[in-house]
Amino acid sequence: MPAFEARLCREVIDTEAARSWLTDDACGAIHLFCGVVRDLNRDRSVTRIEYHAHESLALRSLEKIVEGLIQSGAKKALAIHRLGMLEVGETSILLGVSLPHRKEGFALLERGMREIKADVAVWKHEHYTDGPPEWIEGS
Amino acid sequence: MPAFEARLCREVIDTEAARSWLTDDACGAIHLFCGVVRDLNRDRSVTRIEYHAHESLALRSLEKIVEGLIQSGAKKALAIHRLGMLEVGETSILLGVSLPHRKEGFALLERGMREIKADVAVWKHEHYTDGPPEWIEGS
Amino acid sequence: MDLELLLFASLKDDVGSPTLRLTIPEGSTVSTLLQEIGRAHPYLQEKLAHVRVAIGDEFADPEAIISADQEIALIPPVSGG
Amino acid sequence: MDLELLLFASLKDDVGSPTLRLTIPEGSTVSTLLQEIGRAHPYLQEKLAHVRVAIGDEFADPEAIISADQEIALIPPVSGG
Repeated sequence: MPAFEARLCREVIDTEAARSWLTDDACGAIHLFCGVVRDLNRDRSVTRIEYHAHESLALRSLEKIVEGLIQSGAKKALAIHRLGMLEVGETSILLGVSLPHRKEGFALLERGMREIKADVAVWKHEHYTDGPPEWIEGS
Repeated sequence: MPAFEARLCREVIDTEAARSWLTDDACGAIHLFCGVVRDLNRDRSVTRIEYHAHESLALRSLEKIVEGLIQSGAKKALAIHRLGMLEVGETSILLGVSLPHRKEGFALLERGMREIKADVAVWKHEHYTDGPPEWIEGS
Repeated sequence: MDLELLLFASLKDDVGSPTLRLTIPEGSTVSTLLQEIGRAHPYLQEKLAHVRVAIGDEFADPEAIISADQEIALIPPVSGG
Repeated sequence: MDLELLLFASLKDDVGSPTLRLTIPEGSTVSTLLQEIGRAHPYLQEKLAHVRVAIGDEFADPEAIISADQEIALIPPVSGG
């Protein structure tokens, strides 16, 4: 039974819970990608990032993207985008798919992340060690 | 500081613990692949799989593979292969890498899994709903 | 008709408010809306070239007709993920 | 020299033991070893075509010289992951 789910959340994203949601007796492959806040962007030292969204629009886009992954062969697909203030090292986006075999999964995750970066109405407000926070637009 | 680790284990593989091991302040991308026992193989209904290894040889191969991923650009790389009896839905292999950016990670994981399937001295002893267990050799 | 547009990211900071009020002719399209915003607020003009319009929870085509009872948002290039 | 080879997977079942004892000439190579096993145990011949030899924790080249104090294993096509 193909199944997909998209979520926006304000709590820490649990990788094991996501893997568990993706489990399917017919699937031998579970692929997970975590986008993580890092301490450097465009040569500036980042302390934390606040993620803002147009929530209904972002959620709808995220749903379409995971549904598209199902239509392209994933048995299950899950996307969770975190909002609010995140520290360095925390997961901002988790995208996962499960399939009978691993082969197609790598490209599906890559495509899903490209679509998320292009179309999901979320913006980073980056905080730095030096100077005031800035909006990041485009990636 | 690039870092890699290879493990053989007999306990359930915790995806969140693996993600946590892979965390690096300079990395914005964590890629994880879980190979999972599925309920069907070569048209036969599988109940569980016992994984056997030439342990020192398998561990050495696994180490070389994750070290190779570091040499190709991963900042951290982790491979855990489980041994012993596994139920349907359980992770038999976890491979993970972290990198500053996600782009190269998909291909690195794909290559690492191909190398694991080719060179790590582990064999499946598959148990079925009908008939005695069989060794799987080659994949 | 009178609209109250939702603003995000730097647009919200530029305008100094999470919304922007604007009056446009009945039956205007999305592309007309963007032109009207640029005319009313010339300092936004440069950014508007890269802004998409969302109606409700969908991105809208430039030819889509605006109606006043919809939630309309200006979407600068996104940076999530 | 006398060897005790480690066996895995179906080879272990075929032989009915986790090890196989064999005597080969001093200075034999890995490929000679495989030939000698086939000669001593013809029923293994077909499988040996797909078997790799490991010495210690490394796969060995066909020209590598065998010595009796090493751990030598016969590795059928693997199926882990």
